[in-house]
This record gives sequence, structure tokens and C-alpha cells, in this order.
Amino acid sequence: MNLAVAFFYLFSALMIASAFMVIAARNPVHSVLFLILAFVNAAGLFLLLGAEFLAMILVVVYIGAVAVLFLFVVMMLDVDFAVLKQGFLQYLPIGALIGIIMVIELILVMSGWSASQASLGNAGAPTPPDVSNTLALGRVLYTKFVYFFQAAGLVLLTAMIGAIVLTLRHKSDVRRQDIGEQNARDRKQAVELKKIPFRTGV
Amino acid sequence: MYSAIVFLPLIGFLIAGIFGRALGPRPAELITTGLLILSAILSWIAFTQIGLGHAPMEVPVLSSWISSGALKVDWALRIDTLTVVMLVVVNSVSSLVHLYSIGYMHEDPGRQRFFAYLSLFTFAMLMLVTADNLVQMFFGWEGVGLASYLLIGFWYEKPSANAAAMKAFVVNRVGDFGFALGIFLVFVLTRSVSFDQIFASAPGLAGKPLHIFGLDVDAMTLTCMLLFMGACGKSAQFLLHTWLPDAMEGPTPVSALIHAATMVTAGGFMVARLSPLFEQAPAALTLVTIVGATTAFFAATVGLVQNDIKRVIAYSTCSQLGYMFVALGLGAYSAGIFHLFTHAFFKALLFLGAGSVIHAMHHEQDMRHMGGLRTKIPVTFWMMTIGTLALTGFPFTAGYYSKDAIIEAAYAASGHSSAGVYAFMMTVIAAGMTCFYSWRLMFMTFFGAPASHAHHGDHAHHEHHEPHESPLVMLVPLGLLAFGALFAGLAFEGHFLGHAYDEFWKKALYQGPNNHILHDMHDVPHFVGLVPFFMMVGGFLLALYIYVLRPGTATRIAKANPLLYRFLLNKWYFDELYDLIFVRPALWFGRLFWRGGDGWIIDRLGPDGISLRVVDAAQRVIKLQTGYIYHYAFAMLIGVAALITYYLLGGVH
Amino acid sequence: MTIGLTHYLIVAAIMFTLGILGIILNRKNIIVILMSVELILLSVNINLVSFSSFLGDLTGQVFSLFILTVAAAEAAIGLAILVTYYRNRGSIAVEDINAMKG
Amino acid sequence: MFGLGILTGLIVLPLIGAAFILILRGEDEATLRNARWAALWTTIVTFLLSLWTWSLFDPASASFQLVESKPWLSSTIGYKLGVDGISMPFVLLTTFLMPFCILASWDSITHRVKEYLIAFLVLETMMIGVFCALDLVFFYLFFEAGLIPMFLIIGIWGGKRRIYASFKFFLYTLLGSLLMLLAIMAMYGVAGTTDIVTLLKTSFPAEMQKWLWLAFFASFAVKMPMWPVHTWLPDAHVEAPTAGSVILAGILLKMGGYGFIRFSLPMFPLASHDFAPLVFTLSVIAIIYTSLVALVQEDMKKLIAYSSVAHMGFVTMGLFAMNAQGVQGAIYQMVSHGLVSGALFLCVGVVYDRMHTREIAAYGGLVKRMPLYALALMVFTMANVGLPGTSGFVGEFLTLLGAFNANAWVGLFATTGVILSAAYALYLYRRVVFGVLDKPELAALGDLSSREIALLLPLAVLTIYYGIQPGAILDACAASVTSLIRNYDAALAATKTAALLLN
Amino acid sequence: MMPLTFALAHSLPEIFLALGALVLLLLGVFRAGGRDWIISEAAIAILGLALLSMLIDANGTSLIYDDAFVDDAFGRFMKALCLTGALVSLLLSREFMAREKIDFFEFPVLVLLATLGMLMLVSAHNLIALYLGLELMSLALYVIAAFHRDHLQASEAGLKYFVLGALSSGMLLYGSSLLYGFTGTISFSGIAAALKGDVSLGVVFALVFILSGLAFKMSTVPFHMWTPDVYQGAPTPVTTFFASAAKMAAVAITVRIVMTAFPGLQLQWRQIIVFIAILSMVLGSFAAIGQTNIKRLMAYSSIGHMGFALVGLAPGTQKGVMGILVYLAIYLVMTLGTFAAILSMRVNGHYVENISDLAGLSRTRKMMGFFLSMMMLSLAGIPPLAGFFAKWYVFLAAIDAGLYPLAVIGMLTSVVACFYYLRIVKVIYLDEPVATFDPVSREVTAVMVLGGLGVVLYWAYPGPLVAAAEIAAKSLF
Repeated sequence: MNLAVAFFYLFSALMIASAFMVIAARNPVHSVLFLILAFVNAAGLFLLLGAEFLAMILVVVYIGAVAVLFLFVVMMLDVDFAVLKQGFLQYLPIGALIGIIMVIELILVMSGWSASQASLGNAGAPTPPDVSNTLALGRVLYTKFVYFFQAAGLVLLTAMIGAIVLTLRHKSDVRRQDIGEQNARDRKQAVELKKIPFRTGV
Repeated sequence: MYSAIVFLPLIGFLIAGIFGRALGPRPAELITTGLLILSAILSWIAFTQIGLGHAPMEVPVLSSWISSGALKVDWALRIDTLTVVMLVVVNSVSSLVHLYSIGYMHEDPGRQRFFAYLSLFTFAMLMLVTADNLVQMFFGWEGVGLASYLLIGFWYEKPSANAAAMKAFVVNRVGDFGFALGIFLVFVLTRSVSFDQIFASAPGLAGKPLHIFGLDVDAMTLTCMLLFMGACGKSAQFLLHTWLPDAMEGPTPVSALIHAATMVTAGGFMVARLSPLFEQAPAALTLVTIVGATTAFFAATVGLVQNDIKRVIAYSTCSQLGYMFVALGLGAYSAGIFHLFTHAFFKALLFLGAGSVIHAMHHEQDMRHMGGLRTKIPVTFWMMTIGTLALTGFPFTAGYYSKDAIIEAAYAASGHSSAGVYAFMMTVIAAGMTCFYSWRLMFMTFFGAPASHAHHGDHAHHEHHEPHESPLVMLVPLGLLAFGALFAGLAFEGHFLGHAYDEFWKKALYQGPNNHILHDMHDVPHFVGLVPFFMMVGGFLLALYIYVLRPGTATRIAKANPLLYRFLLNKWYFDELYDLIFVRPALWFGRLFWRGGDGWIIDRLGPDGISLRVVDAAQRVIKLQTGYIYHYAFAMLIGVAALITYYLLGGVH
Repeated sequence: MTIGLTHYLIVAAIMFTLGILGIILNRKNIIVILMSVELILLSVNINLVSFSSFLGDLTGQVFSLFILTVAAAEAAIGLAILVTYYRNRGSIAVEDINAMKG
Repeated sequence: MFGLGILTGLIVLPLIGAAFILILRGEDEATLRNARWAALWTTIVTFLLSLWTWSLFDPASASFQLVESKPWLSSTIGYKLGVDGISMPFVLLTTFLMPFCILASWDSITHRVKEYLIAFLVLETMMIGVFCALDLVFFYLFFEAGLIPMFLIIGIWGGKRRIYASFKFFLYTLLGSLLMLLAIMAMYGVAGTTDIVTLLKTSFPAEMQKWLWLAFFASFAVKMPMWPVHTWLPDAHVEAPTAGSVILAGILLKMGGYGFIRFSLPMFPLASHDFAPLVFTLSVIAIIYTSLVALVQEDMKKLIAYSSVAHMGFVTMGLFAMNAQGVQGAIYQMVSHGLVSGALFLCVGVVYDRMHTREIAAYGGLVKRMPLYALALMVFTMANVGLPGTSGFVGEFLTLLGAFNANAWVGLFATTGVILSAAYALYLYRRVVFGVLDKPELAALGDLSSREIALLLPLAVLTIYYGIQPGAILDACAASVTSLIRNYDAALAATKTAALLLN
Repeated sequence: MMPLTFALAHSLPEIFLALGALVLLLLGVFRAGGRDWIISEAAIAILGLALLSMLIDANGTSLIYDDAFVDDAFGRFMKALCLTGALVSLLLSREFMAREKIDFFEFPVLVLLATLGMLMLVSAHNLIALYLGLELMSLALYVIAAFHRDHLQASEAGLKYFVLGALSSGMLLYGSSLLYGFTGTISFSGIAAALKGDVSLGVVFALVFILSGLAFKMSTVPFHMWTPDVYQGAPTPVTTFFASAAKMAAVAITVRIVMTAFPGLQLQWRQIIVFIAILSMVLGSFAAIGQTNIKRLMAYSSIGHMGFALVGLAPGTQKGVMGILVYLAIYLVMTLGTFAAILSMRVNGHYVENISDLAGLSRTRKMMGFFLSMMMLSLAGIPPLAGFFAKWYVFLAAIDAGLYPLAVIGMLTSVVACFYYLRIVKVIYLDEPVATFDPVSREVTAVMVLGGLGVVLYWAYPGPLVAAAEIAAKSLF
């Protein structure tokens, strides 16, 4: 049993366990934390598979951004997590049954994979033998796959617009920063000279 | 001329029917009657030319009617001796009835309508007798049925009249059912419905088997039986007779014309007309004989106890029609037609006389409320007497010749067929009964003490309640008919039956090579001629005893035999029986099919049920849509799981 | 023994199923459902990366890269909608989300 | 015009009238009167045009005439019109009955008049189209489209249960027709065209014929309607306004029969032969069963509706007898029934307009106050009964004769319908017209108005005229029917020969 | 790699939309946001421009962007439908959004982006393009479903749509990953080439997952459950957009993927399609019967109609594809017309959605009553309305391929479906009027009238559509 095998089992076991905890944990904050754990282990698996760039991305983007976003929302919404997940148990048997059937079927099919089946020559972008994973990806990403790259940009743009339009609220009673206006302020607007009559007070 | 004979009544009908209200009653009466008389005169001319003279048979084709594939039906007039005999009968009686009705109906507000109907009837009857094919005959057949329906129901405010009218039509339709099937079968066998072709192919069909209704039957026998069924309906023969007595709900002239002299004899006419077919079907002829004999007997028994003056005559008609059928069944077509001919005169006479009585009694028809009218309405009395004599077969009256001929024929046939024996016995017994009830009628009406007039019909609002003699316009037809009743037999016996048979009929009637009945009936022993005479005398004496010499005997006898009396009084319970086995089940089935069949089964299992199920299912489907995300996701999962499981278990293919 | 592709695929399949079960069984908190979606995407990524590795083809990794990108966008949108919903309803319990049904 | 012919004119003319009514503005009495007159004139002109069509029509020829053809959906599914001896009578019947429908609604329809008239005119287009179409898809188009105006006519201007009745009518007929649509598609698959002329010459495989026949049967049997899918008819009739009933009984029912002659018999002769016993059975049941049901009805329209079912039983029976008498008789019966039942419904409408009830029990003794009405009703009742001398007889007689020729049992049982029809029809007449006029609300009834006379008189005259001179219609279809039967027999003979050769 | 200009020329509509969306976004932001008619007018113009741009060089099939993107007649046909749907939805949205005070400039921008996603989806020729197009479309749709952000039902609709949509893309992705793994390629044509010969179970599983994901977007049973809730909850113009453009794109990609990537698995996907089609037709017709909300009813109706459309896909023939195309085009017109009518249902300033609100419409609003009724009957497939021809072509193809049970079930369910369409006609024509609707804007009326006329008069001139569909279908074979 070499090291790779050991790590594979370690990562896999941890990942599956934490994935299970994601859905089973009572406290959503715990769920997010388990999700992070699962991602970390997945990054480990990616490393084993030789996809270093993706592993790093997973850690940076997913854990750094997405999972934290989740955490943020969970805390922001401040939902009551003390209530027990009653329904969980109620629907567990039938759900679990179908889940088990499905996973068994998937496993059966996966075991049927063999490299010979897939014509290796089909590869659209064969892994170049002598460069690093990141470099290889970089080479194709902006050339061969530029269309996707642009499209992904649009997807992100859409997400941005969507998030803003749905959540951004201009509250009328909150003073907001308006740099242009603030910069354009001059003395005339900012200062008003009042003549105060002598000895009468304000 | 022949067209004129047939269509003059139609013109009368149209004028009276369409312009009747504009013209007023009197012109309508005069026009229709005038046209009818003209038609009658023309008929007699035709009779002399065709029957008595030597004018050839004619079949003028007026126009084509139905033409479809092999079926070709024309409007044509078949003028042969048989037709002209019928023309004479129909038009004579009809014109006299028209005339009579002017008087009889003079206070009825719907007179134009009445005369229009009468003319319509006459037209239809003429179409019937002049038909050159079965379909045209059927046209006339149903046409007279319609007219009969309209005339029976003429007094539409009387529920009983409406019921009777409808009954007449429907029962006739039962007969027509057979007639129609007969026509179909004729067409199947001969590919034609016109008489010439049918008659030409008939001999070839004798004894030919036919596979029909899953049976092998003799083609001609079945055909003739079916056709005879039609005749039974129209001529009110046993089992289909029930409508005739009820038909007396109509005005009396109608009874005289339709339900005595003409329409009801159409059955007899049809058998005679189709003699070439019937001659090929001995079994069917036997049936005709048996039915005829049974009717003669049956109707006579019922006639014995009826109290309504018209009903007595109606049963008498029924019975006499039985005689005709006996003759026809035995193959003595001419005897049957002869009886038809003479019967038309004396029965019309009787009816019109009865009408005169009723008229005199202000529409009282129950004989128990009559009596002693002899002196009040003497002319009517004498006319009725003549009619009764003719009916009972008093020697040398018309009835004597024709009826005796039939009894003789029955005797002649009894030598070689049991049906003949039966027919002979029945007709002889019926003759006696005929005499009894005829005189019973006479005695109850005209003799004895005048009954109280407390009981009146609809028109009881008369000024004077004394019976009164009818006007001349009613008596003249009575006289003419009486003349016929007395002398028609004597005058034409030779032509119809005797020496001039061949010259007269000129093959209008067909007799098969084995049919010697006309010959045989002349050779019957002398006593056979006397039997009916004795029966007649016996019947007369019995009636005389019971109703004149010992009044009250009738009641005693009735009391002594209550079962028999009720049985006869209720006409053998035929109406009740039919009600039980036809009318009620029909209505019951109707309701069953409607509520049960259409409503309970078809709609409930069909449209209504399905739509209910659909709505049910819809409600259930909607419940699946719970609104919960996890259920939605679960549905998706199940979908995917089902599909992959399907492929995993079922393999890739 | 060596770790073959099948091992990775099986792990991915288990992750996938867990993700789906998370969506179906969760009753209380919609955020956990969003996390379950992330698990599903993760399983897909594992699939793609392992295929890519065993086929010697970068396409799988590129695919995976875009999935990660889109998943981030998706998470953002999902959380935004969730927040909107929370503002309207005051709850994010899954069982409460059934104003419309039938 | 535009290379289109007179048949297109017939189809389009009512639409033009409808469009004209559509642009009439206002709801005042004058506008409505104009709308009524416009509709009446449209139908009359259409009728005149159809008469002209008839004059151009050569009855001696068995082929389609006045054919117009344009490419439409594709090169093989075309805009094709034409008439032959079988369809010509129906076209005439349609155009003839329409003015009566407009007239019948003159006073009785008072709300939403314009929509009513438009619905009727559109319906007329659809009906003419059904009988003129020479392309199966085109036929189907008209066949189904007619449901929409009829749905509205029953639904908007109908009686109490109008909604139930209109839905039942619509969905029931639709269900049958959709199966026919599938069959049309299958035929298109085999023959590559939906041109009726070509399809008539195509012989479909025997096994396929069975399914096709059943699918067409599903549609036509409902439309006819045959027992046991007839239950929509009484409901529809009872609820429909008078003119709606007239059209329903007069023409819509005939589409089923027309379909049988046009498609089922000539295109699927083998299946027709095989299924003839089924049709016979259903027809005989229909005749006896529905006649008995008619006997116990308490609603006039329902009674006539059931009698229609029985009469349609004669039609199907005659058709599947497949001899000249049967088929011609069936065509004749349909035309005659169109006139007679239409007239009967008009008669019911006459008293309904006065009394607003169709309960038989509410009437009695009408002859006292309405002698002309009694006369008219008598004529049509007798025609309904099949009295010789009326048009009803010819059809009934010929179909019975034909059926008897084909199968004596069928003839035997069906002929009992003759008795039963007399029973229910006269029973109705007796209860409505005869008797004592003792109901106070009837005492003030007026006899037929001149409009009503104008409605009923032509129908009565035609009923009697066609009873005495049926040649006009019989001759028109004779050539077509003869060729239909010849081809049918030839197809059967060919199969027999083939079977013999195989053995 | 093709020259860039060539590639750009063949993706002109997409480029128009992408640039247009960016420009409008900037414009919107710098015009200080808020409600602005200009943006939506400009968006409509851009959509129109994109539609016109397809007329340039509308011939042949070209693969661009390294086989990721295909420009063919099929794609152009479907893109035209998507663009029309988007354009009309946007046109219809203006009055509604203004009255409901949600006429933010982001809405047209998001519609443009969603439409761009649809176009990319229609033209996708490999799995990544498929995924990205799908996500671009979906993300925008999630947002606009919840666009009425102060509205509980709208946000619930958005949430449901999002969660289930994410699940469905997960399935689609899982299937894609399997497909990639088992064939070694992501290109559709490459997959088709790899699938010649024996088929492994893994590929079939991949097929199931992919079709499930797409079935969700088409809203077919059992992946349809979101549809009624989202249709009901989303703002009506958004529902219009869902029911028109989004449906078109989803069906288009389904057709494309099974035709170009899985010709070798025809037997398998036919079974799946038949399964889905039958369930959809049945559920669509039954569940709609109990509805009182007309948008919800239209949702079930759309489920049923997708089932009918798939009847044309099941045979896998060119005729069938042509049938689908005709079906979709006609369905688009019917849907837009119907939603235009729904958008006209406003009483006393409030939009209403209940079927009973239509009572007596034929008297209060004759024209609207007539056209809406015609639309309903057309949806029911009653000739001579356009809906009949739609059904005609798909069922013709099914019959041609011998799929008789499918056709018979389809016909039976359409009778059931007819019941609820007829019920609306009944409400419009047979019931007594309750309230009169407020006047509506010209563009809504125009859409309704044009749609209605198209539906009523289609039979008179069916040729061009059929011819175009024929050419489009041919390009897939």
C-alpha cells in the first residue's frame, strides 16, 4: 500500500464523511464548516490526480469565496437552528432506499468503465507531457476555449447583476456616499454666512 | 277516364282541405260529393266496359316513382275486372257516404275537414285497388290507414277517439310490418315488385326452398304468409282485429265507408290480387282459411253480447271479413270478392242505418237505451231490416248468394282438407250467430218499449228530445244501398261465380291447375245450401224469443253464465292481453332503456362516468403538486432512478 | 493495489447521491440545500478531473474549471434569491416555502 | 376569380355575410334587423348559388365534378373541392335549410343576435365544406371546425342544461374524430397523399383496413349517432335553440353517414364487409331501442331526438347493406330526415316560442286553437313515421329493402321500427295536438304566423313532393352509387380470388 | 481554426446581444438607474437587430469556435423563435413592469443575457457550450423570476426555480461527465462517432442524466414540478418569457443533442422520450382541469404541449423534427397571444389572474374574448386553427414511424385537455359578465390581435412556415 493509495482513502473517507455531515448537521454553521472540509479533501484528491491548478482554485475560490459567502448568509439570516429536523427522519427510509439503489447502480456502471472503451485519441486537448498543469491549462484556456472563457464571463456578469438587483436597496433615510457630489461641493454650498443681529442671539 | 276516377277525389280533397275554410262548409261538401259522384259514375262505366263488356285490361303508367338499382316502381293504374269491381264498390259507397254525411254531419263545425278526409280516403283506396305493383299498393294501403286514423280521431276532443285512432294506425302497422317484409321477400325472389313480373315468375318459384332466418323454408309460403299478415291487419282478422271495434269512435259514415265497405276489405282484395302468388303456396292458403274461419267465429261470438249498436255491426263486419278470407283461402277468390262486393252494400247500409238511428237518438249509441224506434223512424227501420236480411243471408238477398257460396266452398274443400272441415263448421256456426245478433240488434233498437232518454251523448243539448227521422239527404243513400243489398247478389252472381265467370274476370284472378274449388262448390249436396238457411232461421227465432217474446231472458242467461258472458263482453280479453304483453312491456322497456340503458349504463359508464373519473384523477394529480421543494426534487429523483433502473435491469436495449 | 479510475468514480457517485439526498431529506433550512447542490457539483468535478487524468486530456479539467466558475455564480444568485425570499417571508425553512401549490 | 370555382364561392359566401354582420355597429333594433336581413339574404343567395351548381352538375356521371384544386399544406395535401352524386344532395340540403334556420330565429333570438347569426353563417361554411372537400385533411378541417359554432350555439342560446349539453356534444364528437385523424395520418403514410380521388383508388392492406375502418367508425358513429354512443344527441337537441336543433338534426348528423359513404365503404371495402354485421347489430339495436325510449319521453325535443337516432339506424343499416337500394335509400333517408326532422324541430320551436316549455304534458288540444299548426305537424309526423307518399317512406323502404336483401334478420328486426315509430310519433301527436284544450294558458294561443307558415310550407311541400317524386335525388346519386358498389364488389372479389390462389 | 471574422459573422446575433447587454448595462448605470423606458426600447431594438442579422448569410452549416458553436438552418430557425419570444415578451413587459413599479433597467439587460444564453444553447455543439449556454440562460431566468422582489410569490417562484434548476444542472453535468469519460470527447459529433457500435450502460446512464436535465428545462414530467409554481409566482411578462423563448431553447437543444450526439442510441432515447412525452401529455391535460388561476393553467398546458412536441421527436426522423419545429413556432404564437390576453386582465388598476375573472368577456371585450377563445381552441388543437396543424405534423411523424400507442394516447389526452380549454371558452362566452377590464396599451393589444389572427388564419397560408421548418430539419440530418 503506497502513500497515494493511503491518501486517496484518507481524502475520500473524510470527504464523504463531511459531505454526510453537511446534510446531517443540525446547525447550518456546522454544515458550512463541514462543506469546507469536504472541499479541502476534494482538493487533495485533485492533487492526487495531478490537477494542481484546480486544487488550488478549489481552495481559493470555493473555500475563500463561496463557502465564506455561505457562512456569511447563514449568520446574516440568523435562523433558528435549534429546531430538530423532524422531517429528516420521517422521509429518511424511502429517501435512503432510493439513494442506495441509485448509488449501487451508479457504482455498477462505473465499474464497467475501461480505457479501451473510450478512444483515447478523441482527446480534444491532450495533456502536454512536459509542462506544468497550470501552464497547460493556460495555453488552451485563452485560445482553444476562448469562447467558453467569454461565456463564463457573461455568466459571472449575470450573477453580479442578479445579485445586485435582487438584494440592493436604496433606503431613502440612509445617507449615502456620492463622491461626485461631495467633490463638487464648494464653499458656497458648504458654508452659509448668516448675519446675526447684534445682541439678540440666535 | 281511369285517371279521372282515381284523381277526382284527390282534387276534392285538395279543394276541401286547402280552401275549405275559405269556401265555407257547404261548397266544400258539394264539391267533394259532386266529384265523388262523378267518379262513381265513371266507375260504373268502367265496370261495364271492363267487367261486363270486352274492353281489354289496361295499365296506364302515370309516371315513375322509385327507381333504384333493380328496383323500379311506377305510378300506374292497373285496370282489370278485379279493379273495376273494387272501383265500383269504393266509389259507389263513398259517394253515397259523402251524400249521407251532408246530412249526418250538418251541425259539426269541422265539416270541411271531414269531407276532405273522406275524399282523401277514397283517393288512397283507389290508389290501392288500381296499384300495379306492391309498393303502390302499399302506398294506398298506408294512405287509407292515414285517412282512417284521421277520421277515427275526427272528434279529437274525445280521448277515446284519439286512442282508437292511434290504435287503429299502430295495429295496422303491425300488419304492414308483415306486408313490407313480404314485399322485400318478393323482391328478393323475383327482383321486381310489379305485378306482371311477379306473376310471371311466381309459377317458377313454387315449392322452391329458401334459406332465410337460418331456416330452410318454402319461399312462396313464407312470402304469402307475410303478405297475408298485412291483409290481416287491414282486414281486422283474428289477432289483429282489436282496432276495428274501437274504430267505431269515429263518425258513423266513416264506419260505413272505411270500416265496413272498403278499407277493411282491402286485405281480401290483396289476397285476390295476389292470387297467382297464393296459388303457389298452399300452406299459406290453409292459414288464410283457418284465420278467416276463426275470425268469423270469434267475431260472431263477441257480437252476441255487445250493447253498442255500432260495435255489434263492427264485429259483424269482422266476422264477415272472416268469411271472405275463408273463401280466399280455399281458392275461391271470386267467391270472396263476391262477398266483398255484396257485403259492401248491406254493411254500409247497416252502418248508415245505425247512423240514422244514432242521429235520431242524438248520438246515443247504447242499444239498451233504445227501443221502440220502429214507429219513430220507420224508413230507417225498413232499411235496416233490408240490411239485416242481406247480412243474415235471407234467400235471394245479396248476402244469400255470396255467403252461401262461401259455405258451399268450405264444404267442398272439407272433402280433402281438414282446414276445409274447420272452415265449414265455423262458418255455419257463425252464420247462426250472425243471424242472432243481427236480429238482436233490430229487436233491441226498434222493438220493445222506448227506453228512457236520460242518457245522452255529447250532443244532448237538443231542443226536442224525441227521436226524429233523418233528412232526405241521408235517406236517399240508404235507399240506394238497400237496393244494392237486395239485388247485387242476384244481378251479379253469374258473373262473379257462375256461367259468366271467365268472360267477367278475364284472368284477373288466377287459379292454379289443381284448384277446382269453383267447380266443386257447384257440386256440393243440396243440404249444404240449406244448412245456413236453417242456422239463419234458428238464430232469428232465438233472438225473437229472447228479446221480443221473453224480454229479460238475456239478462238471465248472462247471469247464469257470468264467466262466459264477461269473456264475450270483454272481447275474449284481447285488449287486456295485448296491453299486458305488448303495450306495457314496450313502455317498460322504453323506460328501462331510457333511465337504465341510457342513463344508468351508457352515460354512467360512458361520457358522464368518464368525465367524473377524469375530474377525480385531476384532483388526485393536483394533490401531488404539494408545493414543497423536496417533493419536487423527489419526483425528479424517482424519474431518473426509474429510468436508470429500467436500463440496468432491462439491458441496454 | 493501485487506485484506478473506478475508485474515483465511485467516490464521486457517493458524493452525488449524498448531494441529492441532502436536497430531498432536508426540511428545515434552504441553505443546506444550496450546499447539497455544491456537493453535487463537486462530485461532477471529481468525475471530470479523474477522467481527464486517466484519458490524458485537459478538456475535462477545463470543463471542471468552468463548472467551478459557474458554481460560484450560481451560489451568488442562489443566496441573493434566498435573501430576497427571507425578507418577504421571514423564514427560510423548506417547509414554509409553499405559498403556491396544486 | 383567382382561378377558383363555384364551390369556393359556396364556401366563402356565408363568410362574407358573416363579415358584413361583424362590421355592423350598434345594438339597436334597426341594426339587428339589418343583421337578420343580411344573414337571410346571404343564405338565400348561397342557396341560389347551390341551385346553379346543381344545374351545372351532370347526374349521369359518377366522377367528381366542378373540381377545383390548389396546392395547400403541401403538394400532396391540397385545397381540393368537388362534388359527385353523393355529396350534391347534401350540399343542397345544407343551403336549403339555412334560410329556415335564420327565419326560425327571427323573433326567438333576442340577445346577442349578431353573434348568433355569425355563428350560423360560419357553420354553414363548415358544413358546405365538409360535403365539398376532396382532400381528407381539408375534409377533417371542416368536419371538426363545425363543432366550434355549434358549441357556441348550444352553449349561449340553449336551455337550462346548455353547458352540460354543449360540452358533451363537443367532447364526445371530438373524441371520435381524433381517432379518425390518426387514421387519416396512417392513410397519408401509405398513399402519400390525402387526395380523396387518389385514395379511392388506393387499396389498403386488409389488416390495416380494419384499424382504419374502426378509427373512422369511431368518428362517424358518434356523429351519426349510432347506439350506444348516441346519448349526447338528446341532450344537445333539448338544449339547443330551435334553429340549432334543425341544423344538428338536419345536417350535422348527416356528416357521419356521408363519411361512411365517402370513406369507409369505398376505401376500406374488406373491413366494411367484415364489420357489416357489427353495424347491422348496432343499427337494429338503435332502431328498436331508441324507438322504445322515444315512446316514454316527456319532452318533445327529446322524443324527436331519439327518433332521429332510430332513423339514423336505418341509414347505417342501408349503407352497409351495400346494394343499390340500401345505399341510395340511406342517402335518401338522410336528405328526407334532414327535411322532416328539421321541420319537426321547427314545429316544436313554434309552440316553444309561445309557451316556453317543451313538456308534452303542458300541451293538449292545440288543434282547437292552431289548426294550421296541427296540419303541419301531422304532415311531418307522418313523414317521420314513414308514410308512403312522404319522403320519409322512400328512404325507409329502400334501406329496409336493401338490408333485407343483405341480411333477412336485419330487415326483419329493423322493420319493427315501422311499428314503433308509428307508436311514438302518434302518441306524441295525440298528446300535444288532440284532446281537450283544457289548460288555461293555452287558451290564448294564436295559430301560425305568416313567418311560420313561410317556414313550414316549403318543407311540407318538399316532404310530399319528394315522397311522390323521389327521382330528383335518387337519380342524382344513382351513377355514383352504382360505381361505388361496383368497386366495392370488385375489391371483395379480388380478395377472394387472391385467397383462392393462395390456397 | 477559422478566421475570426468568419466566426464572428456566424455568431452575429449572439454578438449583438452580448454587446447590447453590456452597453445597456452601462447606459442604465450611468443614467442613474431607476425606471427608464429607453433601456427597454433599446433592448427590443437589439433583439430585432439580432433577428435581422440572421438574414445575412442564412445558408449552410458552419462550425466555429473550435467546434463549440454551430450555425445551421435548424439553429437559425430556433433562434428566430427564441428572439421573437424574447422580443414580444419584452414588448409585453413594459406596461406591466411600469404599473407594478419594477421597471428597473436591469430587467431588459437580464432578458438580453438570458436570450443570449438561449442562442448559445441552441447553437451549442459540445458539452461545455451546452452547459455554459444553459447556465447563462438559467441564471438570468432565476433572477427575473424573482424580479418582483417585494412579492412573496415571486421570490418563492425564484427560489423554487433556482433550487430545482440547480439540481437539474447537477444531473445534466453528471451525465455530461459520464459521457465525456465514456467517449473521451465533449464534441457532439465526436460523441456520435464514438458511439458507433456497441453501447455501454454508462453511456445510456449519461443519456438518462442529460435528458433529465434538459427535460427539466422543457418542463416535462416528472421534471415539471416547478412549472406551475414558477409560472404563477413570477411576474406575468417573465412567465411569458419562460413559456415562449425559454421553452424554445430547451427543446432546441434537446433535439440537437439527441439527433447529433446520440444517433447511435436512437432506441434508448426514443424510449425515454416516449416515457416523458406520455407522462407529460397525461399530466398536462389532467392537472389543468382543477385550476382556477389562468397562469397556473397555462403552466400545465405548457407541460402537456411539450409532451405533444416530444411526440414529434420520438420517431427521430427528419419529418418528426420538422413537426417539432412547426409545432414550436405555432405554440410560440399561441402562447404569446394568450399571455398578451392575460396581461390585459386588469380590473380597477390591479392585475387579476383568475379564470373566473374572464366571465362574459365576449360581451365586455368582444375582440379580446374572441381572440382568447380562438387561442384556447387552437391550444386544444381544433381545426382550422393553427394548433391543429401543429399537432398534425408531429402526430403524422409518429404514425409514420409506427408509434401508434403513443399517438393514440396523445389523441385521448388531447380530448381531456380540450375540456379545460373549452371551459375557458365557456367562461368567456357563456357566463355572465362580472367586471370590465381596464384599457390596455397598444402593444399588448397588437400582440394579442396579431397572435389571434395568426392562429385563426394560419390555415389559409401554411406554406412558408412548413417550408422553413423543412429546411431547418434537413440541416440536422
